[in-house]
Parts: sequence; C-alpha cells; structure tokens
Amino acid sequence: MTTTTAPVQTPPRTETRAGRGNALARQVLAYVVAVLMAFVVAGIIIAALGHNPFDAYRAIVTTSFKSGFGLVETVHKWVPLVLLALAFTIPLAAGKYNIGGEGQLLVGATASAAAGILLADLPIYVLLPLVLVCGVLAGAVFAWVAAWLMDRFGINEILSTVLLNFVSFGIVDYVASEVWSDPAAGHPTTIPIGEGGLLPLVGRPPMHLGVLLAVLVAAAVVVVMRRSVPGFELRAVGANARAAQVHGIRVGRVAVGSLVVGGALAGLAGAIEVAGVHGKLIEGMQSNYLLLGIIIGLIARGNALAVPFVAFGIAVLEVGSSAMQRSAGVPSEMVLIVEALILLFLLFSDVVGARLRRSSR
Amino acid sequence: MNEVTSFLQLVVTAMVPFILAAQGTMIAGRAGVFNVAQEGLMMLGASVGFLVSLTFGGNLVGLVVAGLGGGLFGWFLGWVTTRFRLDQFVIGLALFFAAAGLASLLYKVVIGVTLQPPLIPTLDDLSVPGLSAIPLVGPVLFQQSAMVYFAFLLSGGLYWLLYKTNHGLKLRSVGENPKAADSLGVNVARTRIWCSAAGGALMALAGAYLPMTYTGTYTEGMVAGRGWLAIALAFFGGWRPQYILAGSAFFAGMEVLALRVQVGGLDVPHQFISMLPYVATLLVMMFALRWARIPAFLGRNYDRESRTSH
Amino acid sequence: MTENSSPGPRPLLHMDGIRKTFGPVVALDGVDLTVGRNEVHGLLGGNGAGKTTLMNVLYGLYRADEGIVTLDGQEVVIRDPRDAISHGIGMVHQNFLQVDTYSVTENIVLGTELPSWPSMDLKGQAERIAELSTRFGLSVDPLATVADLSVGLRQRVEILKALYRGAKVLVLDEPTTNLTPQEVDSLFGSLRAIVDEGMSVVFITHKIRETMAVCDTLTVMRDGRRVGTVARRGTTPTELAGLMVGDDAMVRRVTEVVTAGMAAPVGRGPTVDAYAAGDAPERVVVSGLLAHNDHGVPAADVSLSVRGGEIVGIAGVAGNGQVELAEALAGVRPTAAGSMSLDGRDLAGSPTATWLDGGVAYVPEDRHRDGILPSESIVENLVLGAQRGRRFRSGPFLDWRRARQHAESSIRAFSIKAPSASTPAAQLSGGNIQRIILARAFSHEPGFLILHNPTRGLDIPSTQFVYDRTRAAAASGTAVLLISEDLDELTNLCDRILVVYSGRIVGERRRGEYDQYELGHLMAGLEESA
Amino acid sequence: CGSADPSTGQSGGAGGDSPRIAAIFSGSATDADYNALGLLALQSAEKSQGAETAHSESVPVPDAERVMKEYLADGYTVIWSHGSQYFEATSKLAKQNPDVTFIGEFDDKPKESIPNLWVLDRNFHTAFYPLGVLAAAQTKSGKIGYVGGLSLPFSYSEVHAVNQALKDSGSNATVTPVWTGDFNDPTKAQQITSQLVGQGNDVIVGSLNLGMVGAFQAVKGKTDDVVVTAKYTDKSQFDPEHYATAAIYDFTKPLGDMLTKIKAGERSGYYPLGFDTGVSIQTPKNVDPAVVAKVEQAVADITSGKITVEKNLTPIK
Ligand SMILES: Nc1ncnc2c1ncn2[C@@H]1O[C@H](COP(=O)(O)OP(=O)(O)OP(=O)(O)O)[C@@H](O)[C@H]1O
Ligand SMILES: Nc1ncnc2c1ncn2[C@@H]1O[C@H](COP(=O)(O)OP(=O)(O)OP(=O)(O)O)[C@@H](O)[C@H]1O
Ligand SMILES: [Mg+2]
Ligand SMILES: [Mg+2]
Repeated sequence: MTTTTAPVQTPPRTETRAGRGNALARQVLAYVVAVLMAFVVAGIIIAALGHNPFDAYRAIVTTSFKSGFGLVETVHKWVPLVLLALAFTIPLAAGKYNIGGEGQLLVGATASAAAGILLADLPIYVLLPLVLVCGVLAGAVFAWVAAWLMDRFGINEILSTVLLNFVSFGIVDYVASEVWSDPAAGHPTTIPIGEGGLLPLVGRPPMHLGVLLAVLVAAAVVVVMRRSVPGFELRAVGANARAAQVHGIRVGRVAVGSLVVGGALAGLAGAIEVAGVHGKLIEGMQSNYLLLGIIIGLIARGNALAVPFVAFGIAVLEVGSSAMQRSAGVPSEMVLIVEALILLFLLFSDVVGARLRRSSR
Repeated sequence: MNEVTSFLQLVVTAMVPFILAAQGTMIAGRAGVFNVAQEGLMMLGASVGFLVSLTFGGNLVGLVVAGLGGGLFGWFLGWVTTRFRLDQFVIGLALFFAAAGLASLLYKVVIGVTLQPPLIPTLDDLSVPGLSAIPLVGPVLFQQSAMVYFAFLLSGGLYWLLYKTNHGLKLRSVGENPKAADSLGVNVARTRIWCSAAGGALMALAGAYLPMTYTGTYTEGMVAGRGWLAIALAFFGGWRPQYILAGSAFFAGMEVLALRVQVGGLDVPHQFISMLPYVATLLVMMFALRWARIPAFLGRNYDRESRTSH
Repeated sequence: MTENSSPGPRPLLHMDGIRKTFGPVVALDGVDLTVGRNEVHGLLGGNGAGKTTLMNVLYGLYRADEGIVTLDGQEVVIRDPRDAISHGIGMVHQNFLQVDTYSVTENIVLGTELPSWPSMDLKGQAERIAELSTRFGLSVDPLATVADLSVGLRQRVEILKALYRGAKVLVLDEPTTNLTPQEVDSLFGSLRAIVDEGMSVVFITHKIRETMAVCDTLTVMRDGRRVGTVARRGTTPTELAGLMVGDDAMVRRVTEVVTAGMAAPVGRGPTVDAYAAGDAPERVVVSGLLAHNDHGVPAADVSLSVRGGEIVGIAGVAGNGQVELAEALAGVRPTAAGSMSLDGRDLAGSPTATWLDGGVAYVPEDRHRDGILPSESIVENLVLGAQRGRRFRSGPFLDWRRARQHAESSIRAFSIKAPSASTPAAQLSGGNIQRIILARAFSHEPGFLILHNPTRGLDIPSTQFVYDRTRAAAASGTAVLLISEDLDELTNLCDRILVVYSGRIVGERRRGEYDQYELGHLMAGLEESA
Repeated sequence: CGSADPSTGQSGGAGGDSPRIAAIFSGSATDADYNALGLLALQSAEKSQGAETAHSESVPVPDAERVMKEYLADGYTVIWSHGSQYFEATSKLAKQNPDVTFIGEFDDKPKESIPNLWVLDRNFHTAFYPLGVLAAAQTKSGKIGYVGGLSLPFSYSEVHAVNQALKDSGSNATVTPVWTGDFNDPTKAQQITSQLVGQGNDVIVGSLNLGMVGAFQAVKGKTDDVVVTAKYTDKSQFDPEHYATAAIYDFTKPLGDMLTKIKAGERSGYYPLGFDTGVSIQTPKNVDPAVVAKVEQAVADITSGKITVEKNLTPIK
C-alpha cells in the first residue's frame, strides 16, 4: 500500500543556508507585520481621540533619525535597555525569572557613584575602570542575595527580586539625599563623580563610550551562550533541569550563576548611566528600564542575538514618545498602549503563521 | 480612641488592596493562569472606579464597573492563553501596559486640566450592630467600610470554594494537572478563563478601593507598586487564601508600622525604615515559611493533543 | 487466520473508519474496531501503531478527522472526555492522569457533580469507593494521598475512577508495564470480575503473552491500520507476532522478545548455559551504600558487586528504592553512607561529573524527564554530559563541528530515525529517544553501565536492539547493572538477579535457578522460603 | 543679581516676534497641583503674549536633558523647566545653547549666573513661616506634624521656617517632621497623617503634591480638633472641615513677567517668589479670627521686610 502511514519520515529537512535564511526572513516578517498591525490599531485609537496619527508616527520616527542628536539619544537609551534585557534573558535561559533588574541597576549605580565620589581625584585610567567594576560587582552581589535566598531557602526568585527592588529604592534615596546629597539639585541627587570617572565622549553630537561597551558585552553574551561550555550548561538547565543534573551539571550553581551574571549586567547598566549619562546618582534614574527590558527579552524570545535589535526598536519608540506628545498632542500614555499592542500582535502572528504553514501543506 | 485600636484600624484598612489583589492573583494562579498585570489593573480599577462613581454618583456602580473592566482584562488573558496558547507572562505584561496607559488616558479624556478636581464620597464605615461594641476587636474589625468586610468574607469564601466544594476540587486540579482534570470531564479552558476573569476583577477592585478610601479622587501613580507586591504576596501566602489573608495582615502591618516608627521619632533615616516591610518579608520567608508551594501548572498552557504538556 | 467479525448478537462498541492525523503524521488510517459484550478485547501492536491514539479518540481526548463511533447500536458523537464518560466509557491512561496532591477519593470523584452545600461529603464517597474496591478486588486506602502510593496502587485508583463512573467499556492502556507477576494476576482477576458484571474491557499491550492470558478477542494494529481481529482460541503467539511486526525476517530476529516468558509455561527462563562470568575481576564494589529519597527518608541500603562482563539484574516492585539506588550508583543522588568504587577508585561523595569521568554511564528510567533536553537538537543531546570533556571542546568553547560529526555517526550506528541531526529531541519517538540515550551512554565507553527499565514502552524491534547492545557492552567487559520491573527481561539477560524490597536486597538468584513466581514472592517482601 | 545683562541684539526671542515656549513638567498636567499650575501659566502666556507653546508631561529627571534638547532642536526660543529637580540639566543646557533663553526653578540663589538663564527661586520657606505662625497659634497639644515626601533641602527649609515661626511666636510647641518617601503617594500620606493625629498632633503642615489628598482623607469626617495646611493650590474641597489654609502658588504672573523681560531683551535674571510675586496664603478657615489676624500680620511683616525668614537648607536632625 502506498498511503502514508505513521510514523512518516518527513523528508530530511536540508540544513542549507538558504533554508535557514528563509526561516530568518519569516521571523523578521512576523515582527514587521506585528509592528505594523500595532501601529494601525493604535492609529485608530489616536484618531478616535481626535489627533492625527500620521503626525504622531512621523514624530516617533523622525526624532531618532532626523538628527544626529536624536540618534545619539536613542543609542544612549539603548544601552540600559539592552543590558537589562540581557539581565532578564540570561537567567531566563536557565528557567529563572529575574524581575530584579531595576534594583540591580540602582545598586550598581549607587556603588559606581560612591566610587566616583570617594575617589574623585584619581586619574581616569584608574577611576573609570573602578567605577565600572564597582557597578558590576554591586549589581552581581545584589542579585546574588536573591539567588542565595532561592538556593539556600527555596524562596521563589520572583518574590525576592520584586521585594529587593523596593529595598534598592530606599538605598538610592538614602545615598542621594543623606550621604552625598547635592542640595542644589532639587531632587535626591548626589554630587557629581570625579572627572576621571566619566566615560569619554566621542563624535558630534557626543556619544559616550558605554555604547561600545554595551555592544561588546552583548556580542560576548551571544558567543558565550551559543558556543561556550557554561552557555551550553545554562541552556541545558533551562531545557530540562533534571536531565542536566543527571548528566553532571550542577543545576543549583548554574541557576545562581545565571542570576548573578544577570545582576552584573544590570549593575553595568547602572554604572554606565552614572559614568556616561548623568555623572551622578539620581533618584528615579532606573526609569522604566526593568519592564522594557523584560518586554524586550520576551519579544526577542530569549534569543540573545535578537535582543540588541529589539532593544533598538523599543529605544526608538521610547525616545519618540515625548516627541509624539509634543508635536501631535497625543498623550504619552499612547506609547504604553502601542507597546502592549506590539506584544499582542507578535504573539498572534505566531498563531497565524502556524495556521498558514499548516494549511499550505 | 486608644492608640493600639487606631493602629490596628489602619492596618485593617491597608490590608484590603493587598487581600483583593493577591486573592485575585491566587484564584487565577490556582487554575494555572499566572497574571502579572496587577499593577496595571489596579491603576485601571482606580481610574475607572473613580470616573464611573463620579459620573453616576455612586460608589457601588464605580466598583461594579471597575470590577467588570478588570474582569474583561482577566477574561482576555484567560481566553488568549487557553484558546491560542499564547505565553501568559507576555500577555500579562502587555495587559499591564495597556491597562496602565488606559487608566491615565481615561482620566485625561474625562477630567482634563483643573485646579479643583472633582471628588467622590469615600466609603462609609458601617458598624456591625453588636459586634462593633466588643472592645478592641469591635472597632478594628466591625467598624469598617463595606469593602473591608467584602475582602474578609471573600477570603473565607475562597477558602470554602477551594477546599470544601466540588468546584474547588475541579479548579485546583486544573492548576495542578490539567490533563488529569480534562480526562475526567473538567472543562479546563472554561475554568481557566473564568478564574482569570475573576482574578482580574478582584485586582481592579483592589485599585478602585484606593480612591474610595484614601483620596476620593484618582491620582496618577497612586498604586505605587502595590500591584507588584500582590504577586510577591501570592508567593508569600503559598497560593492559599488563608495564608494570603495572614500575609496581607503582615504586609499591611509592616507598612503601617514603618510609618509609625517615624511618627514615634525613632532616629533612623526614614529611607531605612521604608525598607522594613520588604526586608521583614524576606526574613519571614527565610526562617518561617519554607513550605511555599506553587501550583504545579502555574503559568503553563495546556494543550490537550500535545504530548509534552503532562 | 479467522476474521472474527461479530462476537455477539449486537456489539457493544463499534468504531468505523477512524482517521486521525497529527500534522504530517497519519496516526490512524481508517481503523475499525468492534468490541463485543462481556469480553476482554486485546489491542495489540508495536510502538506508534496507533493503539493509544485510537482509544484517545474514543475517549474524546483527540478529535478524529473522520470516522463514526457506535455504542449499543447508537451512533454517538464524542467531543471531549465529558461526553465519553456520559456514554459509559472509562479509560486508564498509559501515564496515569492523577493529581498527585489529592487523595485517592478526591482523584476518583474529581469531575463529577457532587453537591457541595454546605461542603462536599468526601467521607461518604470514600466509603463507596472502599466498597467498590473490595467488590472488584482492587483494595486501596481511599484516604491516602496519591503521590505516596506505589505504581500498582495508582493503577487501581485509575481503574476505580472508571468503575466509580459506571463505565460500560473500560479501556486500559498498557496497564501491566509496572506490575509484578502477582499484581498482573490480580489485575487479570479484577478484569474478569469486571467483565462478569456486564462490562467490556479493551486491553492495550505489546506483550503477546498477556493477551493470550486474559483476552477473549484480539485486534492487532500496525502503522495506523488494523491488520486483523482474531479470537484468542484460534490463534498462536507466532501468528500474532507476524501480524504485529509485519515481515517474517523480522519476526525471526526478534523471537527472543516475542517468546519471552512463554517458553516455559511455569515461568522458568530459557535454560541456556549456566552462569559463567564467575572469575572475571570485580569492577564495581558497593558496600553499605545508603541513599535517601526526596523526603529525606532512607530508601536504599545495599551492598553488591559487579564483575566485568557480568549483567546483574535488580528485580523489584517499583517504589522499593530502585530509583534511589540507580541514582546513588550513578552519582546523581548524594549518598548518606557507604562507598562505591569502580576499578578501585572510590567515587562516593564526589560530584556527578566525576562519576561520569570515572566511567559510570546511566540510562535513567524516565527518559523524557531525566534523559533528554527536549527543545535541543540531537547534537546537543549527545554532547550532554561530555561538554567539559576534551572530546567536544576547544579551549573554553565547544567544537560544534566535531559534535555534529559525532551525532551523525551515532545516528547511523544506533539507527536513530530522525530527519537530521539538528532535529529537536522532543520530536522523536520514544524508541528513538532511547536510542539517543544509549548512544550517549556508550560513547563514554563506560566501565559501569546502569540501565533502569531500558525497554519500558518500547516495541519489539527496539527492545531487541536494547538487548543486543546490552549484551555487546557486557561482552566488551563492561559491568552492567540492569534494574527492571520486567521479569521476562531480567531472566532473559542477567547472569545474576538481586531482588530488592524496601530498599534492601532480600534475595539473589543465578542464571539457571530463575523461577518467576519465586522471584515475585521475594519482590512482594515475603521471606525467602529456603 | 545678574539681571542687567543686555542681550547684544541677536536672535534668542528678543526682537518683537512672539516667542516659542516649551515647558517640561514632572507629572501629569491633570494633577490639579504643581503641574496643572504650570500648564495654566503656559496657557496664559499663550493668550497674553501670543506665544506658541508646547509641553511634555511626566518627564523623569533623568530624561529632562534629552527632552529639552529635542525642544532645542525644534527651534523653541524659551525653555522652561517646571520643577527644581530639573535645574541642573537646565543650567547645563543653558551654557551649551547661548542663543536660547531658559527658565529654571531653584530653591536658592545660584552661585553663578548664566547670561541666558532666568532663575525662579521658589522660596518655600517664606510661605511656611506664616503657616508656622498659624500652627503656633492654633495648636493646643503643642504638637505639630509636618508631612513631607522626599527629604530635600527645600523641605528642610520649610521645617526650619516653621520652627523659626514657633520661636518668634514664643511657642514651645514641637514639630515632628515625617517623610512618606513620595510626594505623590496618597495612601502612605493617609496612613502617616492618621498616626500623627493619633499621637496628638493637632496641626498638620502638609508639603506634598498628590499625596496631600490622602493627608486630608486621614482627618476627614473625624471629630478630632485638627487642622491641616496644604501647598500649591486651594485644597479646601478635600476636607472643608479640617482645612486651614494653603500656601498658594501661581506661576502665571512670574512667567508673564519673565517673558515680558525676555521680550525686552533681558535674557537672564533672578526672580524670587514672594508674597507679591505669585505666592499667597489663603485666608485661614476653621481657626479663630485671632489666628487669622496673626497669619495675615506675618504675611504683611514679611512683605514689608520687618520679618526676615531665614532660608536654612540644612538637614533636620
Ligand atoms: N499528540 C500527538 N502529537 C503528534 N503525534 C502523535 C500524537 N499522539 C500520537 N501521535 C503519533 O501517532 C502515532 C500513533 O501513536 P500512538 O501513541 O497511538 O501509538 P501506540 O500504538 O499507542 O504506541 P505505544 O505502544 O508506543 O504506546 C505515532 O506515530 C505518534 O507519533
Ligand atoms: N508531540 C509531538 N509533536 C510533534 N511530533 C511528534 C510528537 N509526538 C510524536 N511526534 C512524531 O511522531 C513520530 C512517532 O512518534 P512515536 O513516539 O509514536 O513513535 P513510535 O512509533 O512509538 O516509535 P518508537 O518505536 O521509536 O517508540 C515521531 O517521529 C515524531 O516525529
Ligand atoms: Mg511510542
Ligand atoms: Mg500507546
């Protein structure tokens, strides 16, 4: 008999480069469609509110690209976003939810500022590395607290990281309004760190070198995740912790390590904000990076390679949001709604894609 | 009124949003739906609850509509995650963003710029005849607003529902082993969708409680992170209604105590005092509540014909 | 062969032209099934033949693409298990569908419409369940938590679930996999009682011996089609094997599996040459090894040794410390006391990775849970465990090219059926997943190989493949420990069999002395008579 | 002060054509509080000066510089950052963009003067002196509660001013300053105010934004003999029974004044807020007429220079 019966050997999917390119193109297409759909729906809402959606969108797109300044601002915004997205994604690969990027960023920033203020007179080649390293270490330690609570006491990491965020707010407020407060700032802010602690600026308009650092870190994360032994173990734990353990991987350590590395990246983000953007610690400097970082990580589906690109898109949106309010009068809350819609449509594009592929067979 | 009484009254008043939002998280979670939109849904509840009460001149309408709105969001979460099996975490965050945006947007559209924001009357205290005369307990527990009674009765009701009724048996099984539940004719999708809707409604009610108790109006950022704390509280309470009630008392007690310490003039920077509730919670988890168990299928979608989801 | 078309006047259940596809896979291709009244109807077939799928369609868990189901001469539409239950269909699934945290009673009443005001009356139901269980010889404590029960007892809970709902047709999907011979007999007794009360049973298995013992009628499936329906009286094991496997050459190659346990009617293993490996050096020495279970209770306390080239079996009813023993011997579970050495090197107390390096290879019982990374490719799955070794590494990085070559050669050597080396493991069938795990275990060139239920759920050719490989490993000097609940398998392969009960070794038999009933006696914890 | 710095005849808003003004606000302009005041001033400037205006709401401090830069890029000629938290970013940008005129808010007189920066000194301490006088005259328990948000220098100056008023009035009442950690969390404000009242504080001096609503809620409907003062806008509606007064701020006049001067070419200066420039104390309610008189006297004395309220930004122990 010639009817197909189970189990059918699907014809060997040839692993050609073209095949892989096709898959990539399909994925990118899904993203594009989702973004377009989100903008269409948001546009309808904007129009319903009595504003002009085209003006609004023009504002979003042009802010980042019409001037070098806009681009630099976007790139500056990209840095903390990409780092926080990785801080979420790396533990996620091991099945752990790091909701504490905010706290880790703040504690990292606090430590950087402390180093930069206490040792303000040191020359740049000593102070700058110190400022960055302090941020990284502090972020790592703060994440380690949550990891330790998880490993030693079995406390769910979502719970502990959420609570530790609130603790970090207190720390920043204390440092910025009691310890090294700058009375002239009108807001809990520390005095500036030493000149030597600032990241050098390059280009016109000036861009800080933290951008380069973030690019390098993101690239390193991709390489480590895909090719290195720890990266493999991390993925193995995420794919099946039991099987990983049976095969000699120390699951607890990997999970703790992934959270600590995530914390270190968030801490680096804090350090770069201090050393590159503000030159000091400011209450509220974490913005909404945590949530955006999570969103980016989720939109990128945990793929470290996709994170920087998605982060850039979100940075454009964020930078453009105030322009949208400014030039089209659209309430800035619309950006939240656009972001929500992008997420929804992205997920739906999967469902639709799967249906199409099935019906085309 | 003596000091202990007034302190406890404050604690009980402060418990309500924690109870409602965390029980909402719990009821959806016990059916396997992990909602992370609390913060946004509370904002939406606060905004809608205020605006509707204002427009229709009654807190009850405001509460009902806020609840329905939150329920709609919860229902949507349940529906897309069961029908299309979309990632619960992602949809939850998307809903958080949408609800947060909508909350401010609605206020802007309806009220706009004014120096005299319109007010709604806050909830009246209803004393329970007889019981409110008991010393200490009376004023603390039986001289409160209807929402306080609702929150406590709800917790009791949820306990009864989950552990004493057949519906509860089915509901919990859906969060533990949906395949088993399904194979016995329990409607997994429907259970999940309704639990998620109920959860969303409770979260919005938690938000609506804020303007109706603390301000009489909607103010931006009034939720101030309490939604995220509700998630922590659900874990803290081990996803069980009775412990969530106790946990709410602990959270609220710590929050009020932290302020009390300041008022009492203790010479510690207020920033450290404000960390107290969070640090105390972690300490309690470390040394007392090691059991916290989570529903086995929490946050995972069930696909009847897939082989991997059992 | 006799086509047994209509056993009774009007069949109880008739399925007609059932077709079911999963994406490109055609799992059922126009299958018919007729089950008469008061009969045990065997459903026989190899892995992936479609037995489970067919019954899942009947039970409403899968929706068929085409086909009609007739019950009592009435066409019925079954959209979900609720419909199936209301039509009197009950099913015991291959992987038990139970809520671990619930009590037996709660698991059984789940999904029914018990009144709840002012609260559910579970006590009353517990009594009803106790009564049911005595009536059908399925005794179990209705108040016990399911997670604490042995596999055999959980099995009973599953059957009680169906009986409680008043099933007319009871489907059992491979119910004997984890049972001792005694438990199998008792189950068969219960099935008889059930049939005597007017119900019918569909009994899925790939073990020909069992169908011969209990079934009245047999339907054989292969590759998603029904290849024949026969009355038990009119058929022979060889004929059934032929139907199942489909080609005669294959049948001859797998006779060992087909005839397992049947050559000697009293259950004596084939009396091949007596125990021979007696003088080879002891490679593995375990003394006073103590391991705790997940609740911190001591669960396995053993001393044993395995010589090079020897296959030592561990027999026992599931839940008698086998998992703990296997994991302790594999270095996965920390040991509380005792020592274990391989070729004189003491491994106790060191991390799992050291055991792997030391030459211990472990084929875990639950291959999906402990054996594979489902979302990762075959390549990655074969690297797992060796990622830190020199073989796949260059500097701090993994050499994926070498890993890929290794995967491709393993795919050939172990006949793994997969579209390519980058196919995610989750997409493979159970047999092929087991092949990956074996390939990984053997690529370490182990000195000590621990196999735990290595053929569970595998069909005849795959089982034969595992047997061949195991023998080959032993022949090359590996010390093999085979932990299994399948006595046929143990008596077939092992040079010695140790019986565990409650975590201790309670008896030892050598090849030539095997008697399955005696072993079953030991497994049940009854003192050695000798 | 550095007001005499004539713009030397080039662009920068001088020269008659209507200015383009951009403002940044820290919260939503619908807050009926500080940001709403800002928007009203901006709208009034649009009407009276024919200015083209734009604004951004809810600008976090770390984003202020970027948002202002975007306005610069769009060619706005006057940029107003409404809130002292933006002062640093504002003065930094002022230095970098000499052609554009900036208006920044501050709580002190800045050390250096920048030729294209108007400094609006909010002088909160001035307004809190009369509130202290009210508290001194009104309290029976001798306990006064001060509810702040973040412990910032301007908050300290307010507490010092209240203390000075107590001393000057010869009162031996004490002030308990407490901080909610957030100017906009009404829930915390309600809780902390309830406890202050429970501790016997019978005058509550509030220095919060949206949080103030919660502070009123804490006393609303209670029989306690407590009065509450507020800041920025008339908040009597929140609790007419316990509301005493508020330090009312109005930015319409200061902004108008500065814009007029900018138009006239005066591109930098120091604009202190005071009782003749944008600040007023509402006639106190729910207190004795004698208390009202004392408060009004204090305002008059400050205006006339008879009383100098010390601006003390140092932390409170
Ligand atoms: N949920 C599913 N998704 C995809 N394919 C499936 C699914 N269930 C069954 N199949 C496929 O349908 C075919 C029949 O499988 P089925 O489980 O019915 O076999 P079986 O006869 O029960 O085998 P076994 O003896 O291994 O239990 C197989 O090819 C299998 O891969
Ligand atoms: N959940 C699933 N999703 C996608 N494909 C599946 C799934 N389950 C099974 N398949 C496909 O069905 C085929 C057969 O699976 P199944 O486990 O039934 O194999 P089998 O016939 O029992 O083989 P074996 O004898 O090796 O156990 C597999 O090759 C696999 O590609
Ligand atoms: Mg199979
Ligand atoms: Mg099967």
